[in-house]
Amino acid sequence: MSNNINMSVEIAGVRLKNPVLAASGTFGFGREYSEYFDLSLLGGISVKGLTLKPRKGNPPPRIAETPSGILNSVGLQNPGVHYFIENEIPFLRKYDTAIIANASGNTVEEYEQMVEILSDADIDAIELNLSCPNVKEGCMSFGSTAEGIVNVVKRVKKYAKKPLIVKLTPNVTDIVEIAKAAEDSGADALSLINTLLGMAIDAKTRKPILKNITGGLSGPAIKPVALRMVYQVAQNVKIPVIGMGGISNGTDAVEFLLAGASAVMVGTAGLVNPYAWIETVKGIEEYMKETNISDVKELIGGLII
Amino acid sequence: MSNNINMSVEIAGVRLKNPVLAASGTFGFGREYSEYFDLSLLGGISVKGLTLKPRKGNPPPRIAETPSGILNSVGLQNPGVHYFIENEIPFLRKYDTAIIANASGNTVEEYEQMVEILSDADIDAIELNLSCPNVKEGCMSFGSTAEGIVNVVKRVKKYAKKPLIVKLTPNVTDIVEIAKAAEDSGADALSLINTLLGMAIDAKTRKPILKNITGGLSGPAIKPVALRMVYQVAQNVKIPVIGMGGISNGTDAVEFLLAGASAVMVGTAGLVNPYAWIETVKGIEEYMKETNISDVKELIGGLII
Amino acid sequence: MNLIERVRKAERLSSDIYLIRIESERISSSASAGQFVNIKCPGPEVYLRRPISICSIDRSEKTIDIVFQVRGKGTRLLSDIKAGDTLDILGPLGRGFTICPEHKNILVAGGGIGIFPLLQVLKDHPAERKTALLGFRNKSAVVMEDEFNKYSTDLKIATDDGSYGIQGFVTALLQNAISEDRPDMVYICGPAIMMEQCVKLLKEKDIPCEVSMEQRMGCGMGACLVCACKTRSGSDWDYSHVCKDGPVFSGDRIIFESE
Amino acid sequence: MNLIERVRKAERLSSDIYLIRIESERISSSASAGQFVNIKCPGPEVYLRRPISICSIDRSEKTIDIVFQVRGKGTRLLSDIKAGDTLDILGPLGRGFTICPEHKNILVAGGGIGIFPLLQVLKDHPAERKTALLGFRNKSAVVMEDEFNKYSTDLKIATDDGSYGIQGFVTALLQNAISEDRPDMVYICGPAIMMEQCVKLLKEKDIPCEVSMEQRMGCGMGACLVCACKTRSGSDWDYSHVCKDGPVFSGDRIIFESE
Ligand SMILES: Cc1cc2nc3c(=O)[nH]c(=O)nc-3n(C[C@H](O)[C@H](O)[C@H](O)COP(=O)(O)OP(=O)(O)OC[C@H]3O[C@@H](n4cnc5c(N)ncnc54)[C@H](O)[C@@H]3O)c2cc1C
Ligand SMILES: Cc1cc2nc3c(=O)[nH]c(=O)nc-3n(C[C@H](O)[C@H](O)[C@H](O)COP(=O)(O)OP(=O)(O)OC[C@H]3O[C@@H](n4cnc5c(N)ncnc54)[C@H](O)[C@@H]3O)c2cc1C
Ligand SMILES: Cc1cc2nc3c(=O)[nH]c(=O)nc-3n(C[C@H](O)[C@H](O)[C@H](O)COP(=O)(O)O)c2cc1C
Ligand SMILES: Cc1cc2nc3c(=O)[nH]c(=O)nc-3n(C[C@H](O)[C@H](O)[C@H](O)COP(=O)(O)O)c2cc1C
Ligand code: FES
Ligand code: FES
Repeated sequence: MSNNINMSVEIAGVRLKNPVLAASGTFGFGREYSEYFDLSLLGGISVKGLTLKPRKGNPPPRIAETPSGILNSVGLQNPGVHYFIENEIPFLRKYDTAIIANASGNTVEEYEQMVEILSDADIDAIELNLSCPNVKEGCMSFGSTAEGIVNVVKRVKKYAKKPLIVKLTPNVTDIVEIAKAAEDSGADALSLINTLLGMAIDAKTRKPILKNITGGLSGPAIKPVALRMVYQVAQNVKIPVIGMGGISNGTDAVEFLLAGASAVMVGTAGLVNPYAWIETVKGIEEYMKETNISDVKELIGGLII
Repeated sequence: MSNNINMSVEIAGVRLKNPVLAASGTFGFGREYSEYFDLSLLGGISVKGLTLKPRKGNPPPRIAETPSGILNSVGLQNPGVHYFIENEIPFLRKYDTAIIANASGNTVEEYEQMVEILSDADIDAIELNLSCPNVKEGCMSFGSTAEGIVNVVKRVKKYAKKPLIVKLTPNVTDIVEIAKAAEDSGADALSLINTLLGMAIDAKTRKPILKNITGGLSGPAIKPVALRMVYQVAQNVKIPVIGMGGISNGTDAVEFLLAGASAVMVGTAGLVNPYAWIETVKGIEEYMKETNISDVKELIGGLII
Repeated sequence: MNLIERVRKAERLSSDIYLIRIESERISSSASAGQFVNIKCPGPEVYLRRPISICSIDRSEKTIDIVFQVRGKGTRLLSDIKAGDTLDILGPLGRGFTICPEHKNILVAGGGIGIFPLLQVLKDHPAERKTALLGFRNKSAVVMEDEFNKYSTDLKIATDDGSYGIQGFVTALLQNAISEDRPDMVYICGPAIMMEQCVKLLKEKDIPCEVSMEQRMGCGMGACLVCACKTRSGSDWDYSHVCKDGPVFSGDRIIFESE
Repeated sequence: MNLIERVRKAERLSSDIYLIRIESERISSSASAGQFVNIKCPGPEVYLRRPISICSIDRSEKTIDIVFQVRGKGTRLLSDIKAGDTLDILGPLGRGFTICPEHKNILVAGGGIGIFPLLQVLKDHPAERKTALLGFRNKSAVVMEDEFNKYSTDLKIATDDGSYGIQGFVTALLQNAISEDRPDMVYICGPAIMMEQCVKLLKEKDIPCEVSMEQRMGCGMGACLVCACKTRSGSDWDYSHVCKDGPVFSGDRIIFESE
């Protein structure tokens, strides 16, 4: 876009052309949105959460609208990591954007296998999802205690030949403790936040709206919680933080960068506005022009207290 | 209002004429809103959070607007429990509504003294605030672990001659564990949720909007999290639960009752609409008429799974 | 990147049914019968878009019509739209009805708001015989009778209470229709229970059919995977996605709730 | 329980300043100079009400005027309001300016959007001499000159860049004015730094003054305690609340930021 503006950032050795990534689970494997804009405009794409074997996911309804947000209970429906490697990476690699493989497991062994398999795939980084609230086993149960984090991250680290981003759940008492545990166990970067566990009820039918009863809250509603956690974590770890939660435009993204995020992800906003991802990139650029900043890295942690 | 509709509920031995209460900190001591409607229309009032000595609270700005919600960092500004007893109870007692004294302390000893003092005052129940995110010492630090809860509740229980409602913070990994700890330690009822810890940043000035940096998130944005926690807790404790978080009208209130709350509190919504409290009462009545329910108690826990 | 289109006409068809005619070269030029649009309802407290079927396409006038019932917040806001207003609208989306020129005798069966996506099938299909079977709650709920009359060769209406047309459900109309005359293809849209019964009836007679499914949606384009719908997949089953694999599915692919 | 009022007139006064005239018996009959209203801005993504001072009251026509600058989302939405629209509006709220009939010589000093609440003081005050000192950024920011001219006996305008009136700040105008002629009372509203300096100047001369404070608000009526403002309380200090104890305070009560 503009020549005198440097939008690139680096996360755990991966150079991103700009700090805006698509959040896992909201962007599929990119195919759908490639009809709306050039995927090369994005800093990166975190693909739909992958598991070792294909997963059917949870029964519908899987989405509920809430004030300035949504609840989802997809439950990691995905075609499995092997399908991804064979069928989706070749498509994504046609674009000049970082590919981040979002990986989940039911057991520590599964996490190990996922990381081993993905380490040999043509991707840029692995995002370990230790935070999905919509599946019974694994995932959030590993991510909601420091011991759980240490246990998984230390063990998968041995298999990791790609940068390891650990994605944190916000459903914890002390996010800083969890973040430090991940850092100490070998995470190369952190991403936060995943969704807040929530619920919606239809007073007319007297039933929960989601068949799964509870689901993960995302969208603008959670932005204040996300910003707070990103701020707290960025103050307390040395590894880079990828911030997300309710980002809908450039101003929101700038707030996360100021709070200490080195990059951001946009998720739910894109479900409503398919251009949210690229508008966020443009919005950051506009902010930089207005405020005479030539390098986006100057914004990172630039909060004035 | 209508004769054939029974709106009354009982919380820990306190009969409420209807299940709608004003949430602590949003209703002052009732004086302001008494100019807008008859306070006797309310089931009860949880007054502004009290401490042993007067507190000045935090520096301004103390409020930020967020998507479908607000952040506040009032920090328990209040004239002290003695002033309350002398000057505010006589005013409130002119109305036929339950008075709930919301009490905080910096130390366990202060909580004990508060409960001792309030036990001799002309109030209906004590709401122990173990969940305020806006003060450095005490409060949330007691409320965010089961041990903290046990420690405070067990000790104050000895001094309690009034029903003891324990108010829980949502900023925890496992709300059920916390709720059970409160129940086991002698709580007569639970109220939840207090605010979620959040933050807002002004991209223009690059500063946090709140002088206190972080604040408590409330309003419709948090309703899904509140509903989920109330549902989880109500399934797992025997004592009554008072639900709150983002309730703005009768439909919202009905959702909380269905999820298992025996009564609800309305807070933030009233800052925007001063009639939110009484409109919520009317809204529940209308729902009951439309669905042919004559006793509001039939709604409690009436969720169909 | 422009999703904003102008409203040419907004009309109330019955107590709670509204028609909006939208000027859109983008949508009208590529849409086919059975596809839908995803609309941002202008107003507070509505976050997600709302999926609404395309009821009618006028390719020369470059407009599409949507017809909807007021159900909640979003559709209430939409009902306030006036001619000249603009709408933020994604589409056309999804997989529409299959129109096979070899079919000479087709039938559409719609219940309630399910009738709307069927109109364009009648308009676009080259079949000689086009039967339309429509079911409504009661007389005052009957809408678009003239349009369906115009584009069908045979129109039958049923109401639950018999206040208009025949008393009973569309399924009864369908049972009669297929016992008299075997259609080459049946297009169905309506409440899940009605679609399920129709599909069952047709299966017994081995008549192919397509159904248009509904599910709560996010993106509307296949990325978020929330709009799951149980479908047969060999001897197993899978979740397909209404917004991309559908909303129209072959009747025999759907696994209905009660199965 | 009705807070809904009709807009009689909506007018743009300068590039970013708008006037709205609201028909309200409720508000106009009880409002006094310096009080404010709390307005629900009609549109998405604005949750809280917005506090705006009452600029002018017409008690016979039963209207009030508010004048505001577009600052963010809420005021942008308000700027779209048209005559005939309705607004959900709480008020009158707060403690207004003290009008002492014994005072014969008063002065109002306003900076930027701070000038608006001062107009009604001039209109209501029975003093013989009424000086108005107004500060603006530049010439194009100057608004309501005629109105202030009409209700004052002496009007002076300063602009930061000298493009209109005298070059400089309102504080300079005030310094001159009080050195020539000692007012009985001064009413001040503007940016915090301007108010602080004015109060300091006046304190030196022992001239009483009132200031109108701003703070982010919730309820607007004294219940939520968010709108804190540091005030003297004996030898100690306390947080008063702008919405109820103010927005107008005696100048010597306020503890300004830099103290
Ligand atoms: C592919 C498709 C085509 C449709 N075509 C039409 C049509 O032509 N005419 C018509 O009247 N209606 C149609 N519907 C149903 C229509 O989408 C819902 O009535 C509408 O979304 C309700 O929104 P609301 O805000 O009024 O209700 P609310 O209950 O307030 O909506 C809350 C949320 O639930 C979703 N939702 C509620 N009901 C439904 C439903 N039945 N199906 C899907 N999502 C729902 C909304 O989209 C929203 O996200 C269609 C639905 C789908 C999936
Ligand atoms: C007692 C009082 C009287 C006022 N009178 C006037 C007036 O007559 N004319 C006028 O133009 N402005 C006046 N203001 C300022 C006006 O309230 C703000 O400009 C307005 O709230 C900004 O809202 P926004 O949505 O456009 O901005 P945003 O920045 O989007 O608002 C976000 C939030 O911050 C609050 N906020 C932002 N700026 C201010 C501010 N300066 N003071 C208080 N809250 C703020 C908003 O109310 C809202 O809650 C007054 C403020 C107060 C407290
Ligand atoms: C429909 C949906 C599906 C999601 N699936 C995943 C997933 O598979 N893996 C994951 O790590 N996060 C998943 N998330 C969480 C998002 O990546 C993101 O952390 C969260 O939604 C907050 O960001 P947002 O508010 O911008 O959406 C999903 C979110 C949504 C809305
Ligand atoms: C301005 C403000 C002040 C509050 N002060 C208190 C308090 O003193 N004690 C307390 O227990 N909760 C306090 N709360 C929390 C509310 O009582 C309530 O738990 C929370 O706001 C969620 O409900 P709501 O979304 O309906 O506001 C306060 C909330 C707000 C918005
Ligand atoms: S709505 Fe997103 S996949 Fe169907
Ligand atoms: S805004 Fe609530 S006390 Fe002032």
